[in-house]
Amino acid sequence: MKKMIEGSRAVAEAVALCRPDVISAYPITPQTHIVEELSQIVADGQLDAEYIRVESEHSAASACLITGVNRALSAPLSIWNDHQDTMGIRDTGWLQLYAENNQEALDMHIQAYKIAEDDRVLLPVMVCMDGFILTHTYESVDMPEQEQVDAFLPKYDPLYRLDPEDPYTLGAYIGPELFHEARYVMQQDCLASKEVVKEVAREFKEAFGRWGGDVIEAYRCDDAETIVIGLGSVVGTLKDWADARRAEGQKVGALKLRCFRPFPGEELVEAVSGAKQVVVLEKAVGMGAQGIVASELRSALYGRSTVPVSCAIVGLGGRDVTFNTIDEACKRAGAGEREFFAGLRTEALEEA
Amino acid sequence: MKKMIEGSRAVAEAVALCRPDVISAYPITPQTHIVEELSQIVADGQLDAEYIRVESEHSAASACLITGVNRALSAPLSIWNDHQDTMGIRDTGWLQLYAENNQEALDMHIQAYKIAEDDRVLLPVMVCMDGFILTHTYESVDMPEQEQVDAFLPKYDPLYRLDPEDPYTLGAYIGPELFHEARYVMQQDCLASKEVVKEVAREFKEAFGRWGGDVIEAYRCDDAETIVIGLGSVVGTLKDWADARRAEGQKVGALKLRCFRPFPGEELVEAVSGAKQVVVLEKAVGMGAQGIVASELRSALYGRSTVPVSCAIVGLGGRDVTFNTIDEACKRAGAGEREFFAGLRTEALEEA
Amino acid sequence: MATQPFTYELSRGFLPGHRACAGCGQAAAVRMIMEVVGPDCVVTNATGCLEVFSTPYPESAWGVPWIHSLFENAASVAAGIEAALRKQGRLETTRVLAFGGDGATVDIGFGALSGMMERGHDILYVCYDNEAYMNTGVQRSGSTPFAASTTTSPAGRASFGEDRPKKNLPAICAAHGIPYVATASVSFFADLKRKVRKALGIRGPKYLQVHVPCPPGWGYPEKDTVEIGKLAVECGLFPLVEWEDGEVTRVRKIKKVPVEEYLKPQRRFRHLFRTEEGKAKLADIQALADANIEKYGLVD
Amino acid sequence: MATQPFTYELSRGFLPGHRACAGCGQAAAVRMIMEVVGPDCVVTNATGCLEVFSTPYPESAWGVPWIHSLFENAASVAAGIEAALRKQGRLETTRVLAFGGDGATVDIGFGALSGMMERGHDILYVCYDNEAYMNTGVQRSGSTPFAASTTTSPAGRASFGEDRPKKNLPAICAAHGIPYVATASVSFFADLKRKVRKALGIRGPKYLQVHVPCPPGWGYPEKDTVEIGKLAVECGLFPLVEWEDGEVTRVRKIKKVPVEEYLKPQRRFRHLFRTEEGKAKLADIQALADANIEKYGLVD
Amino acid sequence: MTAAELLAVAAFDGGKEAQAFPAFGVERRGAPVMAFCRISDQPIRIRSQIYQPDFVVVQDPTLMETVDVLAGLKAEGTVLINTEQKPEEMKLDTKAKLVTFPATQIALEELGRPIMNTAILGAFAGLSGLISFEAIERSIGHRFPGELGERNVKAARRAYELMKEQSA
Amino acid sequence: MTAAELLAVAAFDGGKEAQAFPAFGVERRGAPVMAFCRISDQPIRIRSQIYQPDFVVVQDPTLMETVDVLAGLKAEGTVLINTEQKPEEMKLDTKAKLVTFPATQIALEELGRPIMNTAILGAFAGLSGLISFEAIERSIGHRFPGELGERNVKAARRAYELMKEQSA
Amino acid sequence: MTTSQASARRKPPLGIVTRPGSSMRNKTGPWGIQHPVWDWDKCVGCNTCEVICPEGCIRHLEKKQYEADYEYCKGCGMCAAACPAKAITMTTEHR
Amino acid sequence: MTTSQASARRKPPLGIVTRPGSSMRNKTGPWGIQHPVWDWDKCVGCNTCEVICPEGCIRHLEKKQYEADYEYCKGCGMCAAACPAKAITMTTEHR
Ligand SMILES: Cc1ncc(C[n+]2csc(CCOP(=O)(O)OP(=O)(O)O)c2C)c(N)n1
Ligand SMILES: Cc1ncc(C[n+]2csc(CCOP(=O)(O)OP(=O)(O)O)c2C)c(N)n1
Ligand code: SF4
Ligand code: SF4
Ligand code: SF4
Ligand code: SF4
Ligand code: SF4
Ligand code: SF4
Ligand SMILES: [Mg+2]
Ligand SMILES: [Mg+2]
Repeated sequence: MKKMIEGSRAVAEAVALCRPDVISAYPITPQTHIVEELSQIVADGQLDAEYIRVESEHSAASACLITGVNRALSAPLSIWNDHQDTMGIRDTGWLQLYAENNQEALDMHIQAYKIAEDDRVLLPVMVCMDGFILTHTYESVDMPEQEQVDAFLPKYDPLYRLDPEDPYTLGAYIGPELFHEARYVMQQDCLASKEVVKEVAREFKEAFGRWGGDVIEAYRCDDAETIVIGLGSVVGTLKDWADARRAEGQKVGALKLRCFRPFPGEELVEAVSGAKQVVVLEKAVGMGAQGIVASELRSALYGRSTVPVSCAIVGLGGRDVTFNTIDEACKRAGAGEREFFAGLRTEALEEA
Repeated sequence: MKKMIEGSRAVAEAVALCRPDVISAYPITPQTHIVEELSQIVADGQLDAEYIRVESEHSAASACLITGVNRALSAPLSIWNDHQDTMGIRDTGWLQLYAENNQEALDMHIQAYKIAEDDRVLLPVMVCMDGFILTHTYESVDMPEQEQVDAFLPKYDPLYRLDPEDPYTLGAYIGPELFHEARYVMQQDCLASKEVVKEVAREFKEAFGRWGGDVIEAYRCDDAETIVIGLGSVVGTLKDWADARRAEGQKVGALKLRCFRPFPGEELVEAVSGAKQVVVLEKAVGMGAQGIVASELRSALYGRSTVPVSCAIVGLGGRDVTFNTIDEACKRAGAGEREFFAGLRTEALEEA
Repeated sequence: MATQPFTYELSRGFLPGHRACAGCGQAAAVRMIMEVVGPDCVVTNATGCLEVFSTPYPESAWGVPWIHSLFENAASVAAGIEAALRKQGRLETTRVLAFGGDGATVDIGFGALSGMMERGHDILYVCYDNEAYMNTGVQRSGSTPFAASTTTSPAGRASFGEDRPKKNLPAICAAHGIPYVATASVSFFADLKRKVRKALGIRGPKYLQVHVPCPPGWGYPEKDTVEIGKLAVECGLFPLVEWEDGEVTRVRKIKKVPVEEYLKPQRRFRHLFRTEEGKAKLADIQALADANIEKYGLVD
Repeated sequence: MATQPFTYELSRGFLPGHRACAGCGQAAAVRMIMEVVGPDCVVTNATGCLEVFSTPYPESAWGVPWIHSLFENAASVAAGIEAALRKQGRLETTRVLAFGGDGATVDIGFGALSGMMERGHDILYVCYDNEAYMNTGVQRSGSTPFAASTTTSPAGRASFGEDRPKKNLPAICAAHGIPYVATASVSFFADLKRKVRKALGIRGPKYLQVHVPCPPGWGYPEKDTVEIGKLAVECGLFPLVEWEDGEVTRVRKIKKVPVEEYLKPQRRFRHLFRTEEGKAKLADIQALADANIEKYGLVD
Repeated sequence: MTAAELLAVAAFDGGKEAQAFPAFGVERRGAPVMAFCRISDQPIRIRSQIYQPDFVVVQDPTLMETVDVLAGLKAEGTVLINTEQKPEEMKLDTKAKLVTFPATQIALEELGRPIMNTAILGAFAGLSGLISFEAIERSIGHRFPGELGERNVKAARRAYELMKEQSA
Repeated sequence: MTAAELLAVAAFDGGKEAQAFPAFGVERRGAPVMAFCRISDQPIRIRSQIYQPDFVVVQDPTLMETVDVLAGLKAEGTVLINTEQKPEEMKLDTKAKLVTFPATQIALEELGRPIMNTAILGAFAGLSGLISFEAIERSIGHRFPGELGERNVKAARRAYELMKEQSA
Repeated sequence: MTTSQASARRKPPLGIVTRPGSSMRNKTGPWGIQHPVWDWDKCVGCNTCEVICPEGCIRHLEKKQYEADYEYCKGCGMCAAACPAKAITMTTEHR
Repeated sequence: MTTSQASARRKPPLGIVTRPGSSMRNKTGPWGIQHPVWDWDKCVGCNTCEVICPEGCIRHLEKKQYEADYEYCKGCGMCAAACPAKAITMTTEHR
């Protein structure tokens, strides 16, 4: 059913549709609305779940699925959106999906349960959803029916559980004789989960009729000379921008990196190799280093393509990303700048 | 004075020579010996410092210099060495130096104080020292005299302090109107600190006569066809390996990445561009992604060089890195493998 | 009426222009405390309303050295500063204070606070207790009172609000055996100031929990902050107690007004007055107040 | 003597082949506890000796479902499991236990434990107290006794060892008002087992702190574990006490042996017997024991 | 924000796509707050703030001393100000259409409290013709159940009719 | 580990470079422990474990049932075993030189406790000729001050002389 | 070191270090709808209003004479509500 | 689900999941130098030895008859030290 609701509420309802048994919650702006909505859903008796209000997020972070509502990291303290938080944990073995809009955030949660619970994966999944920009925005979403979700997500039957009838030991510690191998296996699983992400996206399309790409989504990229890559909510703006600039005769395309972990290197190489310029819009900084996504992309392209790749850091700590920002990024990339911040308030820098 | 002592003790004595006022300590294997030695030094009245035995490392981690004794991260639990821990915080704005041996670990601590306290830097520095491999090894080090250290490190006069006479507010929070700019400035500072790292290395050489490279150190790389890059203690083995293979007529070189943050992209491009093959030995995994150091290197080389770069993941969770491991890495790199684990116990994988 | 322009010295510690809501009990309490403390101090502050309303870059309401690091570690940061001042021989005169909200203190930062108390640092830790996470939008904390509706313990068809009693952190701190623990209220300001003065005269860890009503979070008109705070004390739900070395040494006697008088004006308790179940909870709340009255001897 | 081969059922909970040091008090205590608990339980375990000696991959000494996640969060993991079992309607029969060392419990994990108690989960938390971080090599914890020499509070020319008294975590837990708190000792095993049984019969959070001597960490011959544990209790330094709903309800009376008898056989206190300053500290330690005796009425 | 949200709901109810979001600025009480609303016949993808609005609503005219509320307003746009003054009295330098109405007064009279969201909503509907009053009514009813809703609808209707008159 | 450490200190004292480190394996008590020592005239850079030792010292011969202590030992190498048995009785299949000596017995007699580090050190010095006994003496004295040191030196000397005889 | 010395070295890193009392540039007076006015004749000099004002913007002129700084007064009305002598009235005259 | 069902799906990820009681493959008997032997005539059947053994490797055969499993006994001597009847002696005979 289509309705006009706040992004946080949409996600909370989607999570409720997935019938979790236990919800552990700790507020942190801007994710707060989601746990608040969930607690209201439970308080109203609409979901029968144990809702634990833990004493710190250190205690909350033991779930197999988390909504990573993206926000900037200190210092300085900021509660507004960028991707520094989730980018900072990109090595950990969590799968990371970035939502373009509230509909996708909602759909991704349902998909994420299916991915994480797949025997082939057994890795946690994080749905990254831009704080404020998505969570606090009212827009229309198509909310699935409970029966549809139930059919898509049969009751979870974990491979290993803490069951007195079958008492496994979980989380042993391991010496140098096997650790290297254990990480190798985990890396293989993580890389292989890309296929599961794609598969679940296809199944979701069949069941619900919606499609936002599997690991990437190319928009007007086919004959594009400049391809601009983004993650999360900026992609909506990017698509409109591409339409606008195409209308002016510029051959540009937008590329959504929907799944950042595992990193879809092959797919990206294929998608951008034909272009003349690639611009990656990044909402995080690798301090003292190159752009995080851009360097992974260049690395994937290395020896396979020579299309120039520039990294434009944009939208940190809630800085709005506008058509101007994107134009600036493309212009500077075209002039050969590899790594730069776009959308800087230069006058503020001079003052300081 | 040269003496034969354990790595941890060497570092503890070096820290004591830097006359810290406050030491906050929390044990975690394999870093423990250092804080133990320091507490003994204080208990014996050899250093007049406040030694705080905090209740958790969350409370300990507020220093401007930390010794990152590298150890593997869960899961599975392992206390042995690799670089997953420090690599995982590479975006945060800490400078990272990796020590090849105990002498260098000791020297780096002294340098690190000078770097961190430089007005141009004002960023925290982390000396990364391989757990067990260095910390638990007895070898000879040349311990500087107190007067030498005092001369090298004049009493710290911080730019901003918490002083009732001059009451600044530190750690304000910041809105979208300036956050982007604040991060930009921090990134500029972080990138610029590379020069300070070099400068301090030179000054150290003048004062103490020792040199381990500034941001990188190339060993027998001049005419090398294959250059193998490593960080930390593996570099010692690499150098011996290079000598051995050179003796057999192979044109190989070893390259130490002494400073990983800021990332010395230009220096690396220059150092490896002439080779026919680059192999990066990495002790960390970017789960679901490419090698962490290798992808940054490829990104730096992108569009500037075409030398093939392979990433060999080695030595996770304390797995020994031997000449065999390095030979395997070079062989597979030569055969065109880009990303792989070397030194795997394949028989163990089959069993599992 | 041509008067002199107003002047504000930094030495007040806490200056106007901060962005607290009008009628904020917390802002009033901090002002009172800083007046007693004076300029020779260093303040650490956990994340929460106080930090946010007093230090939005590039503004700071603080006239004394002030540092914020995280939501959870005000006590640890204070401990580091205390150690540095001790090493510098300045601890005799310079006081170290830590401020944290109830969420920062009772929940996420309690490990750090407990460690600080255990190690015996010479710090006055002040918890301003507005009984929920206000800065993030009124979520429950361990200090939220029984049956209060918050955004994470909302009243609803299957819920009467918070289902756990308020965590008694002062008693828990007292059980650490530290030299001084006290509760205070912004509405009893002479008492509050006396306690701050007393705490500053004692070496070692001191813990002060100040009850600070919050108009938007509790749902009452902003002018009534003082009145609401008084009722909390006078009904027995927030007893004013002092502990020294783990033992209760002084309590403030109360009038024993019925808890309804305190609860009724507040939106967070509104649901209790609307259903039969709610009324039963009112009796439970009265029982909690009675238990305090009994335990601490609040009524002669 | 041709006897039947030994057999070990998983339902014992804790099986041989673990890698604890010979004479480990902790291993003995866990065995005793698991025997009372029986097979229908889920165990969470903080990092520490117990976790390391019982689960080096691919070996596990546990016969019941067991999970480890971090050093600091055994209580939180247990809380999640308890909530899941509650949702599944299995909490009536299946017991949830959390094990943590003194470091895990008294220091780094206390925030999580405090939160778990505050929320009222139906969990038995067992702290095995060997009075230091043993797994990492005998560093001090908040539970390390006054004047003990550890690797981070070493005796030395400018130090007589640990300079803070042992943190009284049982009393702090009791101040949370939870239904049951007790101290026990591996050396008083009938008493220990009774307390476990009692705790299992109570719904809500229970906290049990078991004193477990550690031969290498304390420095005494491994055969003497039981004897050393007895002396700790009998001298008054580790009183055996039970609290219900925050009030002391039972204590074990002691013989009141002089503290020297307990301290002398242990290397960690050796320095006290060597200098005049040390001897003064012995008097301080006796005063700590006397304070316990007084406070809990350990002697008739 | 509530006005923007109600507007989006009403627009959606009237068959349009809509998007409403607050300005992600410092949001402590007392500080000026901005909120945005886009209404379109097409799905809305763009996420940036609105720099060239068709319509600006000023809830607190005292802000106009410190904030340039007209920045970017299209020449053919409209600015609606809550004030008892006449447009002429406002002395604004703009080509855009200037409309004033006493939202605070309406709110105080109908709701007894100075909460102007629904009056503003009604005014916007009357002025712009973009949404029907029925949609407004439903969106208010959804958000404020019972008697409170009715009073809010009344406030909205007064404003709606006032604007209809003015623009007629 | 203590033996390897003392050995490194003694070698360094005797003007050589040395490196000593434990095997980074599971290190709970009771489990077998390995330690390594490299001695050289040059600075030592390599960090891997030693797979082809010149010299193997077996402190607890019961381990030989489960661990292949001779793996990698060079053909011209030496293995020194703490046992009261004769080399011939050990039935080991190796080309290397096999030496046995009763370290436990010496330790029990000299120190009253089965701590064999210093005896082993003495034996190694006597057998290998790589380090002088004076260096050993100083390294022991440094590590164990006072009477305990003296007794350890005595244990080392007994082992040293025993080996000198044997290799003479 | 004094502020000026520090700035001779390097400016505070953007966003991290703030000068004391700089909040005073933020005039919160306009937040209020109503502001307090005093009837000094009624005042009994208990000092309550000055102590409890969350803004700290009430000052004591002389015996039983108090006044607010309308540049900062947010108009919360706490002073008026708490005055035992009902000497304070909230009005819109300082809006 | 039982162990066998689980393994029909996927093997435990290496290094994470361990089977219960698998420590028993680790025979800790050789750790000890001395091991206990019982003099059943002296035993008073107090059961102390069985309860306190950290390995849990002492069993009760019948009235006042106890014995240790030397495959696991680490020879700590706690049983012998704690026996009130001095019925247990530590010897090297089971080394
Ligand atoms: C580590 C961390 N977790 C969560 C948050 C989000 N957060 C900021 S303030 C706050 C609540 C503060 O509550 P309290 O301490 O009671 O202070 P108050 O706002 O009520 O004054 C929370 C949850 C954060 N800043 N940091
Ligand atoms: C987060 C974290 N910090 C530190 C450590 C290192 N560490 C492992 S066990 C341990 C000490 C455990 O002490 P305690 O809880 O007393 O248990 P014990 O070993 O004494 O049985 C420490 C510090 C860790 N594993 N994880
Ligand atoms: S929300 Fe409450 S505590 Fe926070 S500033 Fe406003 S009144 Fe004060
Ligand atoms: S160190 Fe102590 S607690 Fe740890 S296993 Fe050994 S005896 Fe047990
Ligand atoms: S109305 Fe409030 S802010 Fe204004 S003077 Fe009175 S107490 Fe202070
Ligand atoms: S509160 Fe009233 S009586 Fe007291 S000083 Fe202020 S104006 Fe005077
Ligand atoms: S010696 Fe120790 S391990 Fe062996 S049976 Fe006795 S108590 Fe158990
Ligand atoms: S401890 Fe001694 S007396 Fe008691 S059961 Fe064992 S052998 Fe018998
Ligand atoms: Mg609060
Ligand atoms: Mg311990």
